[in-house]
Amino acid sequence: SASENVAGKALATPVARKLAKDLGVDINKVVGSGPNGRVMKEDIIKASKQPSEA
Amino acid sequence: MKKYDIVVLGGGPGGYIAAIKSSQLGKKVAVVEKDKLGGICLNWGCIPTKTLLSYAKHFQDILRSEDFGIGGIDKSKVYVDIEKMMLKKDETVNKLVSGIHMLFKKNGVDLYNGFGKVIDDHNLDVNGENLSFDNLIIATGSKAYIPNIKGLKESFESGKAINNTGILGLKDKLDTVIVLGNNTYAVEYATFYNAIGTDVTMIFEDKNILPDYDSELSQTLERQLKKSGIKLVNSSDITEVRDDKILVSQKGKEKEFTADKYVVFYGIRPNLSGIENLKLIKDENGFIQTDERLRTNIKNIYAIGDVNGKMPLAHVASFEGVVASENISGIDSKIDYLKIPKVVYSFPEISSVGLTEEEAKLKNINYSIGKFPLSANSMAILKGETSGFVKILADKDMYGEIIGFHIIGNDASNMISEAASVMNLEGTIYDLARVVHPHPTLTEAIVEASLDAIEKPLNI
Amino acid sequence: MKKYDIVVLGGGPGGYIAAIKSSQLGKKVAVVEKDKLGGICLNWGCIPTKTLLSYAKHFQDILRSEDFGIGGIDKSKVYVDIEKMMLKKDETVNKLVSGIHMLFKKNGVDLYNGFGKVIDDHNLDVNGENLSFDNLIIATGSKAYIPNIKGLKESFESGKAINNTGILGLKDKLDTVIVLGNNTYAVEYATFYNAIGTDVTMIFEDKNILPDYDSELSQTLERQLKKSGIKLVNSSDITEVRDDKILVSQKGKEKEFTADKYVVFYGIRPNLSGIENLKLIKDENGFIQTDERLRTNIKNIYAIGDVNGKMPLAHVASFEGVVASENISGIDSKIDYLKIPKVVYSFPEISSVGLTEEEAKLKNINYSIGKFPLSANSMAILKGETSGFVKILADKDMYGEIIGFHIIGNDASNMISEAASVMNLEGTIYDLARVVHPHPTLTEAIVEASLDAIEKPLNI
Ligand SMILES: Cc1cc2nc3c(=O)[nH]c(=O)nc-3n(C[C@H](O)[C@H](O)[C@H](O)COP(=O)(O)OP(=O)(O)OC[C@H]3O[C@@H](n4cnc5c(N)ncnc54)[C@H](O)[C@@H]3O)c2cc1C
Ligand SMILES: Cc1cc2nc3c(=O)[nH]c(=O)nc-3n(C[C@H](O)[C@H](O)[C@H](O)COP(=O)(O)OP(=O)(O)OC[C@H]3O[C@@H](n4cnc5c(N)ncnc54)[C@H](O)[C@@H]3O)c2cc1C
Repeated sequence: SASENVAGKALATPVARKLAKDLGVDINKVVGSGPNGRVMKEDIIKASKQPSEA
Repeated sequence: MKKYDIVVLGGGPGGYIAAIKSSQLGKKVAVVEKDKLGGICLNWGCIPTKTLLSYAKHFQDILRSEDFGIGGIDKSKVYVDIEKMMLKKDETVNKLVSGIHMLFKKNGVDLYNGFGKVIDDHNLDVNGENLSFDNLIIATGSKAYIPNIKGLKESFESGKAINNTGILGLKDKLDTVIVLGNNTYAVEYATFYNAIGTDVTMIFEDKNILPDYDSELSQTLERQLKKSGIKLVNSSDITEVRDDKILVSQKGKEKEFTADKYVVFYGIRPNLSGIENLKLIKDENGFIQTDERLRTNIKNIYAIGDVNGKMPLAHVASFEGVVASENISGIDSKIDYLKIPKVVYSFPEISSVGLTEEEAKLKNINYSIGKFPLSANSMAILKGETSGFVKILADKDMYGEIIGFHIIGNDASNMISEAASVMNLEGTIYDLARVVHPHPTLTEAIVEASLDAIEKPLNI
Repeated sequence: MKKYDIVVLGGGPGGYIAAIKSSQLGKKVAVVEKDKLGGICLNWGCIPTKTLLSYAKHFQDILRSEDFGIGGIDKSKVYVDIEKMMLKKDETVNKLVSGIHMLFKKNGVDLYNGFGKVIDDHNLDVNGENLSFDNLIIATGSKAYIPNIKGLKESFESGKAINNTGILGLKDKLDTVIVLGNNTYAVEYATFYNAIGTDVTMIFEDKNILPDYDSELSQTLERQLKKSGIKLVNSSDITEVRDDKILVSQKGKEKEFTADKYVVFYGIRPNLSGIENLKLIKDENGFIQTDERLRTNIKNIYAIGDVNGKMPLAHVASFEGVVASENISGIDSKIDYLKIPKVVYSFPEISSVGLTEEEAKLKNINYSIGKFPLSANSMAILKGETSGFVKILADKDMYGEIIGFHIIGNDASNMISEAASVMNLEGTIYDLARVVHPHPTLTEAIVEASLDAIEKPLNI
């Protein structure tokens, strides 16, 4: 159910946003598992453990 | 001469919070207040009205105590003792006002009791003493607006017409009142008088009783007020106000109304006395122009609360006080009025944050609507207070972000905070639809309304 | 033989919602219910207790009506009419139960009234009829747990000991009751009886009255209950329950207590009759083991609500019903119990979501605490209900994410939904501290508590 990314602003929680910044994850490339595709904390943690696919 | 980092002119909910926050941020602060700390809100506004409404609600509940299986009350004997209510109300007010005095001591805020006259951009005079300041926060509040209706001024002078201050001085129950105006405080006082058994007629020019609210809520409230016995005379021009009667022209028909007192609420105008020397930019009604950081056109001067006319409410004044203090202290911060809730403490209550449906239409937003009636909510049913609904507007082009939230119903005042939090977190109806709410609570209606916006509610 | 996509066994808040949701998702669904739709919650649990508590609160408010400036009530004459209360309560229950029948019709859910006996993984028998199913949702709920205390069983048989079903059958006011147990329902019924004027003694083994809640809340509630006249006998072993008295050993001392009735709540055990043929994995108390998608060890069988023992509450059962239905329909969805609120409808109420401080300590979380007492909240003061506080726990190592939210106070039940929403959105105390809440409301205490966790509250 992940929505299209609107206007370059990912749908994410406040914690996910901060975590993405600190862990160097590009939040726009993360598929969110939350409601309507919202990127959650866990999604960022998972993404940070995976080798980045450019 | 005393020197301060910040002088705050006015000790209402805007000024007193600005002073405490500034002091917490390490500034040397003084508050100049000519009257009582707490301003209109604590002394003649929010707290008195909500106290009286809370008592009136109890009175109403007592009258239906049989519905709760409670016996032994002779309804014909139960009465409202206005004098006692006012004394109890005073106790509450005094407690809160003395609370602010304590907060000032605790936070090291200097209080000057007297009329503050601003001399120039860096000096103010109070009781003959000069206070110099780096920054000034104007928090002088507002006064009632009295429109140019024939006889209205005279009626105030004779004591026939009254508003919030006059009402609080009354010692007896009124048999009949006419309420002039259509806004929150007109509705709240109409609710109060009606609830304690006074015969109430509301007369106003517009069609809607609450033109600033979503029209569906305004209309629902109108039906409720009528049902509870209030007479509504809308779309009416008031031709003349006399002590013996009010002359009205409604759709070409001339009518007359009479009552013990006229309760008058026509909105507010800024309170500008004391700041005449400042070259501030104001709007056509005199409200001081401010930006989202509460800055005026003068670099070191801020204006918060009713005096800027943005959203004349106590919690707005207080938060503007926080924002102004932060900006003065070098913390960049802003206010977003579209995420601040407002409440009407009528029976049932109304609360709202963000856009009304009419506004969303005007802005051409591609919105979806979710609605759920309290008549299908268990807690509302078991309390026997089922009138009202939750209405949510979501922006379809922005993941379903919630852009408007409107509640009419018992306890709508407390329920709207959840909406405000969700909207500040840029939450969507999809998020809200997945939040498990405790059973049985009124707030379950919020989830159902969200589900309605997406697909289907479960319990209707 | 009838064939269904999904058969739901049990029509309580778990089962009936699972059925409606499944039907909304396009499935052919049947519910098998041996008794009344709505299960324990509507008929003998949530709704009856909350209705009675709401009536009892009104009774209490009537007794202090002088504080609201209301006269003409002879307190010595006001009384509670239990029979009438029960009739009024029945009206509410019947309305809600018939509401579910309507929802079933509207959503095309087939209802079988009878005992359901599961034959195997794909077949069930009800009233001699065979229903075959692709998926089964077990929602058979729970029954009261009666521990092995000498004489307790006999006391239930003689009618001296009662629980939620027995209480609802009473027609007269009791002069004295002993409440056995320390949990939500023990506290709620103690609150009810105390409020209507019954002499109440609570006897329990533990030290704390609500061991599942943050101990600060449990202790505050204990003080409140004592203040309102309830006798608390904690840390006590019950040696024997007799019809004439209860024998207790408290810290080595032998004591005796006597009362008109014993109200007994010792928690629950799963209701497993009808599903004996299934080889389900259960825990030591018999609760069916489920994962976060509500799947049991049998692929096409789900278990929701009290029968899985996870968090035996109506709103949990209902949401589990939604999650199970979604997973069956191919929508991947999960439940997170740490973000679901729970409520005790005592006077004052308690509500909570997430971790208690004790749990945060055990988990070695680097947390900060924010707290704010209702005695400094204007709405609490004007309503004369100032006992209680808001307590927030935030994870310092996770940007201040809120991990625990605890409220004790009037209307805590409605206030906790905001916390649940914020936590589901992974909001932080920094977010919450910037949300403007309407004045005057109880929810302002939430902002102040958040500020307390970060730096300093404004109004204390
Ligand atoms: C009947 C009524 C009910 C209301 N109910 C609510 C409600 O429930 N919730 C809500 O949010 N809002 C409510 N309001 C609105 C609320 O009262 C105002 O928005 C709020 O008081 C504005 O705060 P303020 O600090 O800007 O101004 P004020 O509260 O007006 O305070 C301004 C202060 O400045 C002082 N002052 C002014 N000029 C000078 C000077 N030159 N020298 C010294 N002192 C000066 C005044 O004496 C006053 O104390 C209500 C208003 C009314 C009339
Ligand atoms: C006094 C009390 C107060 C409570 N208050 C609250 C509250 O305020 N809020 C809250 O959230 N929770 C409350 N609860 C808990 C709540 O009632 C339960 O969590 C909820 O009812 C569980 O729902 P359920 O669907 O799992 O089971 P149940 O409600 O127990 O429903 C199970 C249904 O299955 C039927 N059934 C069982 N086996 C079969 C079979 N073999 N064939 C046919 N039918 C069968 C039963 O007849 C029953 O109707 C309260 C409980 C009690 C005792």
